[in-house]
Amino acid sequence: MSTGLIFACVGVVLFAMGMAGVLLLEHLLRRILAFNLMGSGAFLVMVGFAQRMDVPDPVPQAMVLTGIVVAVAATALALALARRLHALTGKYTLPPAADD
Amino acid sequence: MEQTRGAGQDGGWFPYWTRRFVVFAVLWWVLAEGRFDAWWLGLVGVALATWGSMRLLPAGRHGVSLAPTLRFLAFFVWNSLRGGVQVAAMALRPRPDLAPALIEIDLSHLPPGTARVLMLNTLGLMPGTLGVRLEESRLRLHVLDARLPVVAEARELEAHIARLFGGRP
Amino acid sequence: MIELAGNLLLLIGAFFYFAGTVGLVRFPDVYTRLHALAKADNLGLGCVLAGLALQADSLAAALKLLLIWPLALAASAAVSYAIANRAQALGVRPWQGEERS
Amino acid sequence: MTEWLPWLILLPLLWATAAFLLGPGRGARLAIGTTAVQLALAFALAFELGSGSGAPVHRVGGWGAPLGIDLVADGLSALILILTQLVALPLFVYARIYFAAAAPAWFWPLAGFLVAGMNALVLSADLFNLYVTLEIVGLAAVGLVAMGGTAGQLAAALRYLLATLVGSGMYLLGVALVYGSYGTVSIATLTPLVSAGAPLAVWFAGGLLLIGLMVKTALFPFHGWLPPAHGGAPAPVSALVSALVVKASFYLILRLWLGPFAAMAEVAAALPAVLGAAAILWGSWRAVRAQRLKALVAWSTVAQVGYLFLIFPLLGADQLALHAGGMQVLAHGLAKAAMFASVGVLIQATGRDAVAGVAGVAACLPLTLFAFGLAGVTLMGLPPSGGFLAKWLLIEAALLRGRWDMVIVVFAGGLLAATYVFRVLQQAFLATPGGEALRVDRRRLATLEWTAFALAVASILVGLRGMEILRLLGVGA
Amino acid sequence: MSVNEVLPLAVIASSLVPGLLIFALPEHRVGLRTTLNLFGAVVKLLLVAVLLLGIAGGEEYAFRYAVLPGIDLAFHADAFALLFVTLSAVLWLLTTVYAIGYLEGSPFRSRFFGFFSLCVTATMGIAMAANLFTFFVFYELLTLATFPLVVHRGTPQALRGGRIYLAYTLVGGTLLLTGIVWLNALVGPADFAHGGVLAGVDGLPAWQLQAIFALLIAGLGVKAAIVPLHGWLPQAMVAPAPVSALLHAVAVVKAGAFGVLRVVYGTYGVEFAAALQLLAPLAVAAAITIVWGSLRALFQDDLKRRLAYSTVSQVSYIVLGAALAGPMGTVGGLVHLVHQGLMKITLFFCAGNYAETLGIHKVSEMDGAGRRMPLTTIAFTIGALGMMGAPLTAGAISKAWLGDGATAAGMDWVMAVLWISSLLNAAYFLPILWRAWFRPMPATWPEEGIPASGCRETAWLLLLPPLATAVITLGTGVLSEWPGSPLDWARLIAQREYP
Amino acid sequence: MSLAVALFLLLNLVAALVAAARGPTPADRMLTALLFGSTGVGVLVLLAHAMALPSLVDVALTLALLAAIAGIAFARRAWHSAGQADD
Amino acid sequence: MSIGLAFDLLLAGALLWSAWRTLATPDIFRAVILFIVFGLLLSLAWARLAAPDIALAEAAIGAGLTGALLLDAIGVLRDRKRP
Repeated sequence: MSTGLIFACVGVVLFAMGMAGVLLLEHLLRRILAFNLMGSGAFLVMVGFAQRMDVPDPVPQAMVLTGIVVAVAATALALALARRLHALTGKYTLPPAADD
Repeated sequence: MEQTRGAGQDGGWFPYWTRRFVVFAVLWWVLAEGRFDAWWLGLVGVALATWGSMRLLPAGRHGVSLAPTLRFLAFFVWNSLRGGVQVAAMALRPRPDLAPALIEIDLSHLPPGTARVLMLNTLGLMPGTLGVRLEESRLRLHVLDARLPVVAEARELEAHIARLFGGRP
Repeated sequence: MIELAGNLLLLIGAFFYFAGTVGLVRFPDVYTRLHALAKADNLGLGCVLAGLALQADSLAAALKLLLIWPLALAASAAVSYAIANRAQALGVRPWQGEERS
Repeated sequence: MTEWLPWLILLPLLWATAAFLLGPGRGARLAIGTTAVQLALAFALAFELGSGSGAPVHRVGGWGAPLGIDLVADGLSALILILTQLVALPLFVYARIYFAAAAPAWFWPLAGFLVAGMNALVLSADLFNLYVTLEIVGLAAVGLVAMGGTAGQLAAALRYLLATLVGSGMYLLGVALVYGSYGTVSIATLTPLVSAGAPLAVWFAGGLLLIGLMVKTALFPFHGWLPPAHGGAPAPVSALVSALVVKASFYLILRLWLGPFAAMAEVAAALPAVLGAAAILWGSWRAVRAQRLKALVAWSTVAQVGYLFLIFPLLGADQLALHAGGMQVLAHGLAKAAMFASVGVLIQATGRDAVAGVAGVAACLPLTLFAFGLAGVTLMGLPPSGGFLAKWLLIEAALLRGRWDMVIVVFAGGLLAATYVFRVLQQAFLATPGGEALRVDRRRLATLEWTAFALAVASILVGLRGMEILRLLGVGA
Repeated sequence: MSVNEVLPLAVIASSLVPGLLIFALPEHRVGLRTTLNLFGAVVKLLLVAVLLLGIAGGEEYAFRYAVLPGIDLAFHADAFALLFVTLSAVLWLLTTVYAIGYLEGSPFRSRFFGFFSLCVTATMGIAMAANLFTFFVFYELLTLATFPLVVHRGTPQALRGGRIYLAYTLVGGTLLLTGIVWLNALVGPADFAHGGVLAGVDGLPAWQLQAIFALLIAGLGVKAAIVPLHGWLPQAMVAPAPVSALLHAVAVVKAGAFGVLRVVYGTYGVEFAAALQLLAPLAVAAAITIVWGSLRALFQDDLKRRLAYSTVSQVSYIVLGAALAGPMGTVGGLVHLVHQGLMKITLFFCAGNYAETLGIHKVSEMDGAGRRMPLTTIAFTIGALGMMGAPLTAGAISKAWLGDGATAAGMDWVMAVLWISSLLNAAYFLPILWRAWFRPMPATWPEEGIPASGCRETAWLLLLPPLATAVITLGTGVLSEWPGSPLDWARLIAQREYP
Repeated sequence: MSLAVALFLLLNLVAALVAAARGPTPADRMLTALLFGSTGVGVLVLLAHAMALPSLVDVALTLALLAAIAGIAFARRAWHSAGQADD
Repeated sequence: MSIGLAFDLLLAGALLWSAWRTLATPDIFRAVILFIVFGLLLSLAWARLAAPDIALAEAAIGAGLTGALLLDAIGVLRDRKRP
């Protein structure tokens, strides 16, 4: 079992955990944390799975670097929104949707 | 070396900023692991760092001389080794035998500012002491074992630092 | 010879790290644990760095490794002071031994 | 010609940045002017493609795959490019007036990034660049939805954000598995590689890509985020995101389905169609029941997205279903923009967002009502609109394959659409509750009315230019 | 583009363009609006005249525009199309005049006349459609354009009527579209042709063709108000009188009936349809509708509702004519398309006059109306007698040809249906006439009001159109053998259909 | 050799993390900051040597700096009560 | 079992454990700290995957910046709670 494969597997589990967290948790900050876990999982798979024969590959690494920047941007946006919502409602949870 | 200290402004043929420049250049060389493939970037960085340091810390007021520095370093390395061994011994003893206490010492012999902060931080790495609070010249310390001669050691450190900053012990 | 010395230093470093961890687990309160971490771990790091510097390919690489130490020390000192300071500001009383508490 | 392909991405980025530097609420004129140029570029691209010079490739900075960024255009992408600029241009004119009173902080920069992201998305040629552009579009859209700043809008934006992030996360994992399996993310390189006998990881990747994009397209069980987000945002924003953003991920599904994953697609074609059918029925039903105008239109988007997914089991050599999909994307984009725009006018005029509130509007805002009605005609799939052609092609494809179930769903959806569209129209013909005429500032609303009307007319005219559109769709496909 | 291509488009544009211009007009520009309306109507009539002369001289007027591969928006002004075009153009002019008078001073006239013109545009498109696709496009356009007219008054009843109208017509449109697309998928795109297009295609499964026929007829039957798809028609009576005239005579039900004829003659071909055993059920449906409509009419007190059920009944004569599968029946059906339009529009004009001038809405309020409004009542009488099939009227011609057709087809039971229907017609029209002419006037009318610009009876603009249509009704009856009469034209078409 | 030491350090790190993260006071969790400053850097330089990836030393340098900043930010901004458990 | 493998497995376990605790722990403050710990462990994992650039980015952006943003957001929460 190579390093790449181990971390690819970890990535898959992380992704699943993170996704479950985003979907199931209530607290917004926690959901944002979960999203980050999910993203990290996908990044690990991207690099780990590509170098499962333990030959470093620069292409997925470059992709992950880009991906991290995107993820941080998304996190920053989510946090900004969550804080505004918190300032207005005093809560870090989403109110029930009123969609009609 | 003693003569050059503070002479930077006079514009002698070995101006003060050259020393900083050399220090930064060596630092860059180390960081670049001895490679020169990005030397122009390093040159720019070193120049900027020198300029910045001259602006932020004008020469003369914080001049540090070499010999006391080396002596201080030796003292420090030896004592941090002692500190590490001591703490390791305490931790690994079958029955941890601690006698913690808070004590206060007076730092009025040291010039305010950098020197006191250095004292505070260094104490954190010395055997048995940990700075908790620095107020004016009063430094509150947490000691692991009040039975050890911590105050004496602190005074010794104070003396080293005072020499480092060119003051009397 | 140098390699042997380097490896020895690595082992010593590992030992100090271990001691620090034991201290973290066994020491009674936040101040004492800070002692353990700040001193033992940093010593461990120093030994490890020295050990690796001995085995480094070039002088520059060795110096770079050694450069980490002061940085880590400064960081460690500053952080442990910050934590201790905050702890006492929040009124955390130092442990005074079982019989006295 | 390919030299100016990057300008379709750079221009919106430039004016977005300029608008950002100019400060909140400014930069409208620049945006409108530049979008007009972009529209011209998009049309020029379409003509170039139509003249048979094949799919152009532009390597940004002269780098090739895998590290460089290739820009590729074919008929489908040209079509989406035209749609994007064609929707954006009138909506920007609309937004300039709509936001005149209370300029929201960053509409123009965000809109610029949205358009840039859309354009980059349709021109991207590899899975990872597509991921990045998809995220840019998604984040810009979330920012736009949140722009109003009320608690409801923020909650809707967060819901939207989390959904879109889950979707793109799944997409990203799929890309990771694809790259790990084949060592490339270029769509063109992948297409011959992936076969029905591919390893399990690739199948898994295909599923992840598909589901992730379905989430972003708000297909039926994943649609929960859409109505509050699209129904809660300011009207120009709703129009922009409803017309364009969900299309971006659908476009991507189509690309993958027709390209690399064609071999696998046959196995799973039933699933999107079933979900699409459910979306049509459920979305339409909720639109029929909706009490707020914008909620009604937003639920209608859920339903209309369903039509797009009906095409998957019908794709085949005769191209009917593909043509239906392309036509529906175009027609719905324009019609939905028109509908949100006209609903925006109705809300501004009546002062509230309620279906019950539009009574008496027929008397004072006939043009807006007309625009709403024309857009509704497209959504219902009545002739001579683009929606009608889409529906015609779809039904024909379904009948050729004996899929009566689909025919029934399509027609049920059309009738439900008629129900919710005419609910609003009927209400508008009623007298106001008090009996007195509604007082509106028609001069202020005139620009809004006319832009909404222009969009609605465009959605009808699409139906008369079917030949050109289908010919364009065929280029490089 | 040659002149022969432009002319059909010009016929459509002659109402489309004024319609769109009228939409943009401010409410108070009465004069300009009237001018545009009448100008459009007159231009259309002139164009139609040109077309009629051309077709009589053997010219071909056709235009086509590809919308999708293989699917064209195609117009072909053949003799059959011109029959419907002429009827609609003439009646449109009269209805426009009537509507101008009827709506004088009421709000939202720009909207009204805009949609009014769109309706006629759609009707022209339906008439000249050269294939089912084009037919459907305009068929749905007609639905959309009539809806605002039905709900024009904006009252809850009007909205309810509009809702029911939409529900029926949109479902009908859906069925029709299904049939059209299915057919298209089966045999590809095909224009209407004499003798049908399907007969020439081999190997088509009969059951599919039968199913498609059922779908098409069901879809068209909604607008043609074939029982049980007729429910919307009486509900739509809430609309203003000119709209009723439009629905019943000029556009909507006619479009349905015309569509049935197009499907039977142009798509399937009479013989092929008969071979598929499609026409007998159609005849039965038509017969049921004829009797049922008349029966229901008998029990309506509301005048316009009685007329509406009468329409349900009468329109199916046209369908019946097609179902008889012979030249005689064809002529009867075709000519009734024109005759029913003329008679029914007369009746609705008159009903509108009664309602506007005297506030009469019910049959039971008609006592003495003939003495108060003699001219209107004379027109009404002519229309009603025509409906009954009284000698010398247009209705008599239709019924005679239909009867002959039934005999020729060997469907004697149809004769019985025609007789029953005529009796029922008499039963629900004669009491009205009796009340109007022979009962004394009441002391006060429900709601009397004479428009400013009128004679003692009512406004000129309201009076002239029914008089004109009444005269034409008489004329077509009396002079039916003249060249150029509807009967003559119908025979010409039938000749081409049965070579 | 260095990899073995790295493994040992990681074990230490994990053990200490578990202890620190378990509490009971927030202060104990604060210690993770310190822990990463020293142990994380140690692991990284050892990995750099073991995997012959000198650029990992740069990561170690950065981590040493960051650990300081993060630790101080922890202490200053996020630690508000001395209670036994968090509120 | 080689040392490298043991290292990887231990790191993997630590990663999963910290991720799980991040999501499962009842206190949000604790969760954020665990998340930062996770980020730092992850940067070790990147180091093991021979991706120093990502390790650096993860340590700086992933753990550092995100952690700071999150702590700031929690600070708001705590500030409001205190009078």
